[in-house]
Amino acid sequence: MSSEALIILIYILVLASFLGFELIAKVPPTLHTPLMSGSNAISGITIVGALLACNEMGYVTLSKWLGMIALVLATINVVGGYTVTDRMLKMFKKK
Amino acid sequence: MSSEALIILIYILVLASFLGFELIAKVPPTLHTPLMSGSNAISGITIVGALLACNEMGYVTLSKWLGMIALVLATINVVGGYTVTDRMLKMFKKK
Amino acid sequence: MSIAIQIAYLISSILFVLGIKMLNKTKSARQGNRLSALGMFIAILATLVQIQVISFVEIFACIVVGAAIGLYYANKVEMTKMPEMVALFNGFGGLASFSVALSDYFLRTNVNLESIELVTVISIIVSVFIGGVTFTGSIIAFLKLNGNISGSPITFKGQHPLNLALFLSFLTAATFTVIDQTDPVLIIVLIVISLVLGVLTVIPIGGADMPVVISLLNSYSGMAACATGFILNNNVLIVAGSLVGASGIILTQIMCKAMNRSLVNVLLGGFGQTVSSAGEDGPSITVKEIGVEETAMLFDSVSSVIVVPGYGMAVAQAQHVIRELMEQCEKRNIDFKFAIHPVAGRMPGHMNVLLAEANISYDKLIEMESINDEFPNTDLVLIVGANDVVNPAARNNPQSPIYGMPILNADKARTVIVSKRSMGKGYAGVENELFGYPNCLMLLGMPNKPLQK
Amino acid sequence: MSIAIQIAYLISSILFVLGIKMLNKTKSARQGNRLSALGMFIAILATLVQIQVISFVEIFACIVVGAAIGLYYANKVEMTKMPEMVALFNGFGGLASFSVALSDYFLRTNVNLESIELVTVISIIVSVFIGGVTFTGSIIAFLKLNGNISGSPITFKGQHPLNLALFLSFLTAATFTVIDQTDPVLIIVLIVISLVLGVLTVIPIGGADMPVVISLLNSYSGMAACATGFILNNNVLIVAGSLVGASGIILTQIMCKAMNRSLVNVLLGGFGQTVSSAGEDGPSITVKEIGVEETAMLFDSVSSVIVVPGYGMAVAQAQHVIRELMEQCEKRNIDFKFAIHPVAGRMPGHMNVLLAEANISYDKLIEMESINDEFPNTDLVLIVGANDVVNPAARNNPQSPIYGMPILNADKARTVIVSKRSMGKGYAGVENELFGYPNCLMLLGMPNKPLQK
Ligand SMILES: NC(=O)c1ccc[n+]([C@@H]2O[C@H](COP(=O)([O-])OP(=O)(O)OC[C@H]3O[C@@H](n4cnc5c(N)ncnc54)[C@H](OP(=O)(O)O)[C@@H]3O)[C@@H](O)[C@H]2O)c1
Ligand SMILES: NC(=O)c1ccc[n+]([C@@H]2O[C@H](COP(=O)([O-])OP(=O)(O)OC[C@H]3O[C@@H](n4cnc5c(N)ncnc54)[C@H](OP(=O)(O)O)[C@@H]3O)[C@@H](O)[C@H]2O)c1
Repeated sequence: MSSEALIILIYILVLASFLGFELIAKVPPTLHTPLMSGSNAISGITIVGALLACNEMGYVTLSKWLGMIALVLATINVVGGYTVTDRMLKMFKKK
Repeated sequence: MSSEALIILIYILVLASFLGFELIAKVPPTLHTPLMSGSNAISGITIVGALLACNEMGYVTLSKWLGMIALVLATINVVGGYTVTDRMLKMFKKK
Repeated sequence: MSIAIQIAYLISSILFVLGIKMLNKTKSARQGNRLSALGMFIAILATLVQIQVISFVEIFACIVVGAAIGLYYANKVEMTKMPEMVALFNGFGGLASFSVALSDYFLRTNVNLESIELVTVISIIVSVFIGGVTFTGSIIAFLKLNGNISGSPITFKGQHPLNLALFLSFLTAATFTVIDQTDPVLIIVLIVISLVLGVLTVIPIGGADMPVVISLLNSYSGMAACATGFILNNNVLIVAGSLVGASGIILTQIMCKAMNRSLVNVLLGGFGQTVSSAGEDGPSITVKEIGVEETAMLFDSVSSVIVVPGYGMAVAQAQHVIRELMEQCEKRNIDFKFAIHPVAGRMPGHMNVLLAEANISYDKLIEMESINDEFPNTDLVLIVGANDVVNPAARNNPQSPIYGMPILNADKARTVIVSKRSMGKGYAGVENELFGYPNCLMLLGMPNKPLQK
Repeated sequence: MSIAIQIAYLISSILFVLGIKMLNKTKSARQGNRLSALGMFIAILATLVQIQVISFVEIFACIVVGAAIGLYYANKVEMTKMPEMVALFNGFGGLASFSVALSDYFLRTNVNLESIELVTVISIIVSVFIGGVTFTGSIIAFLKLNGNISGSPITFKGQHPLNLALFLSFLTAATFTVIDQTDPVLIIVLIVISLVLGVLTVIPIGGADMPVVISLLNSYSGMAACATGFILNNNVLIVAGSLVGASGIILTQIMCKAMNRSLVNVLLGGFGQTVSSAGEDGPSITVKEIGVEETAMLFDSVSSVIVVPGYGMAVAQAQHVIRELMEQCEKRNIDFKFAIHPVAGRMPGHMNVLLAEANISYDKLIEMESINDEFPNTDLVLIVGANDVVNPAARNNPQSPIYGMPILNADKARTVIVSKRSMGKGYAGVENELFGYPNCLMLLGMPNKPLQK
C-alpha cells in the first residue's frame, strides 16, 4: 500500500468516526438497546473479509479453514443481529 | 485519475457532507452570523488551489495571471473572513 | 506529494471539523474559529513547501496584498454591515475557485498538451459554473444590500424561460467541451454564460431576501471548492468544501422555515408585490400612543421587562441605548431579559451579534421556544424596531402571508410598548394588529432617542 | 476491483450511515435498521461477484449454516436475555475478524511468499489482538450473565501486574513479528496472549457491570473490523467499523455517567465488595407494609399514577401485569404514565424494550428530565422492582456510593408504593432510605402476583 492510499484510508477512518459520534449522540435513550444490537450487527461487516478469505481456499488449507470459520461466525452475527433488532423495533408502537 | 481514486474522493465528499450537516444542525441560532462568516472563511481553502496555480507561472502566461488573481482574492476571503469572525465572537461575553 | 504534506492536509481537515464542532457553544466558539484558522494556516504552509521556489516573490506579493485588504475591511466594517461583507467575501471566494479551474485548464491544454481525463474536465466545468454564478450573484447581492442598485425585485417577461435557455446552452457547450477539450470558443461560452446566469438569477430577488441568497451562495462557494478539490485530487479541499456546502444549505433551510416560505418561492423572486396590495384593504387600526415621560413612569411601576429587538433596532443602532436602559433597570432590581426570534433582523443571529457588540451578556438573550411561556407573567414588553416577529396574525389569521410562522407571544404580556419610527410595515409588508390591541402602546420616533429617560 | 463493485461498497457505506441516523427517532428506527441490513446485503453481493467461482459451494454452505443459527437464536431469545445475546454475537464478530486476519497472514506468508508491507503487518497484529480480546472477553461476559460461571468478581493478587506483563510481552512479540514476519512461534504467542488477556480483563468485573463491558467490547469489535479494512484496503469495512466503534464508546460513556462511576473504576473490577460491608452498619429502617387489598383500594381514590419500573420488573416479567393495570386505570380515567430512568434495569433502554414488548405505547414512557417535575403533583407512584434509581441518598447523602447519580424524584409524590420481593438491595448494594419515608408503603412479594387486583 502506498503512503497516499494509507492516508486516504485514515481520512475515511477519521471522518466516519466523527460522523459516528455525532449520529449516535442523537439516539434517544429509549432506543439504546436496539442501537446496541443493531450496531453489533453492523460490526458483522467483517463478513466481507471472511468471503475474501474463503476465496483463498485451495491455496492454503489453514487459510481456507480460518476463512470458513470466520464466514459462519460473521453470518451468525449479521443475520442474528439484524433479525433480533428488527424484532425489538417491531414492538415499539404508539397508539 | 483512476476510478479507484475517484471513488475514494467521493467517499470523502459523502462522509464530510454528512458530518457537516450533523455538526451545523447543532450550532445555536445565537451563533448563526459568526457561523456564516466563519464557514465563508473556510471556503477560502481554494487558496491551496490558487497557490498551486501560481506555481505554474512561467509556463503559460494566462494560467499565471489567473493564479495570481485567485491568490489575492482567496487571501482576502481567508484573512478577512477569519478576522471579522473573531471580532464578532470576541464580543460574545457572559457577565 | 510527500507523506509529510499529506499528513499536514489531514491535520488541517481535522482542525476544520473541530473548529465547526466548537461553534456549537458560545463559550468555545472563539477558540473553534481560531482552530479553523490554524487549519487554514497549516494547509497554506504545506502547499508552500510543496511548490517550487521559483515564484516565491510573486506569491508573497499576492498574499501580502490580499491579507492587507482583508484585514482592513474586516476591522473597519460595522456590525450592521455583516450581510454585505459576507456577500462580498463570498464573491471573491467564488471568483478564486473559478480562476483556479481556468488556470488549470489552460495549463493542461496549452503546455502539457495531454488529453485531460474525463473526471478532470467535468470538475473544471463544474468549478467554472458554480464559481462564476457565485461570483456575479454575490456581487449583485452586495450591491443590492449596499444600496448601489435598487433593492426592489427587477423582473421582466420571459425571465425564467431565458434562464432555462441559458442553462441548456451551458450544458450543450459543456458536452462539446468534454469532446473537444481545446476549443477556446467553447470555454469562453461557458465562462460568459456562468457569469450572466449569476446576475440573472439574483436580480429578480428583493433586497430583503438577500440574506437567504447569500447563505445559498455561501453553500455554492463551498461546492466550488469541492470541485476544485476533484480537479487537483486534493482531499482537504473536498473536506472543507463539503463542510461549507452543508453549512450554507442548513442556514438557508433555517431561514426559509422561520420565514414560513419555501426556497423555491424565495428564488423565483418578486416577493412583496402581491402582499402590499393585500395589506391596503385591511381595516385601518386605531392605536394608543404614549410619550417618553409616561414611558419612564411606567418603568417605575414594573418588576419584569422583556425587550424584543428587531430590524429597526439594527438600523437605528439602538442597542447601546438599550444597554443603558438595562443597567438602570437592574439597579432598581427589575428583571430584564431579551427575547430573540430566530429571524429577527435580516440575518440569522443578527440581534445576538448587535447586542453582544453593546456588551450585553449572552445569557440574557433567551431564544423563542424558552421565553414564549414567560410573556403572560411579564409586566412590560418593550418592542424595539420589531414588527413581523411579534405579529399575532401569524397565529390567528389564515389569510395572512405570514400565517404559520412561529412568533414571539409578546401580545400576552400585561403591557406592551412598541418603539418605532412610524406605523411603517416590516419586511413581510403586512399590517400588525398587535398595535391596536388594548394592552399595546406606541412610542413613535427613532428608537434610539426616546429611550434616554 | 471493478468500478461497479466500488460503487456498491460506497452505497452500502451510505446505507449504514443513514440507517444509524434513522435510529434517532422511534418512528423511523425500524426502517433505519432495514436500510442498514440492505447495506450489508449489497456489500455481501458485491463481494460474491468479485471472488472467483471455484469455492461457491463451500461459501454457500457456510452462509446457510450461519444464517440458520442466527435466525434460530434471534427468534427464540427472550427480551430479558438481550444482554446475553449481544454478548454472544459480539464474541462471534470478534472471532471472525481475528480469523480473517490470520487467514490473510497465512496466505501471504505461505503462498505468495511476498514480504508483507508494514501497514498490513501492523493491521494484522491489531486485528488479531482486538479480535481475540473481544472474543474471549465477550464469551466470559456471556457466561457470567447466563449464570454458567459465578457473576461475582474473581480477583487474585497480582492481577493487574500480570495483565500489564502480558500486554508488554504482546508488544514485544509484535515488534519481532514486524521484523521477522514468518516465524510461526511468534504468531502463536500473539494469538495466545490476546485470548488470555480477554479472559483476564473480564473475570474481575462483577456480573452486574457486564452491560458496560459488553458495550465496550462492541466498540472493540467495530475497531477490529476497521483493522481488517486496513488489511484488505477496503473502505466499507472502515466506515462500518468506525460507526460501530463510536457507538460502543458513546453507550459506554452514557452508562458510566448515569451510574456515576468512571470507566476505569468499572474496568478495574471488584465493585460491590466494599459497599456491602458499608451497608451493614447503617441504621435499620422501619417500613410500613401494605397488602394487596389495601393497594386496590388506594387505586380507587387517586387520579394520577406514575409507574417506575426497574430491574426487578425485568426479572419477574411483570410488564404484562402492569399493562393490565394500566388498562384498568385508563378505563377509570386515571392518568397513567411511566418514568424511565436512563440506567433502570441492566442495559441502556432495557425498560423501554420490555414495556414495548408488553404492547405499551412509547409515548407513555417519559424520560427522567421531563418527568421529574411532575412527581410532586402526582397522587401515587408505584415502584415496580426499582431500587437504586429512586434512592434519595443519591441527592442527600454525600457518603453514599451512589451520591451524585441523577435519580427519579419518586419520593416527592403524595404516596409511594414499592412492589418488590423483599427488602433486598439493588445493584449498587446500598440501603434505600426511601422505604422508611412516611409516605412510602411496601408491597412485598413477587411483583407480578400482587398486582392482579
Ligand atoms: N433574520 C433573518 O435571517 C432574515 C432573513 C430574511 C428575511 N427576514 C425577515 O425579516 C423580518 C424580521 O422581522 P423584524 O420584526 O425583526 O423586523 P421587520 O418586521 O422587518 O421590521 C421592523 C420595523 O423596522 C422598521 N424599519 C424598517 N426599515 C427601516 C430602516 N431602514 N430604518 C429604520 N427602521 C426601519 C420598520 O418600522 P418603522 O418604519 O415604523 O420604523 C419596521 O416595521 C421577518 O419578516 C423575517 O422573515 C429575516
Ligand atoms: N441500565 C443500565 O445500562 C445499567 C448498566 C449497568 C448497571 N446498572 C445499574 O443497575 C441499577 C438499576 O437500578 P434499578 O432501580 O433498575 O434496579 P436495582 O436497584 O439494581 O434493583 C432493583 C430491585 O430488583 C430486585 N431484584 C434484584 N435481583 C433480582 C432477581 N434476580 N429477581 C427478582 N428481583 C430481583 C431487588 O429487590 P428484591 O430483591 O427485594 O426483589 C432490587 O432491589 C442502577 O444502580 C444502575 O447503575 C444499569
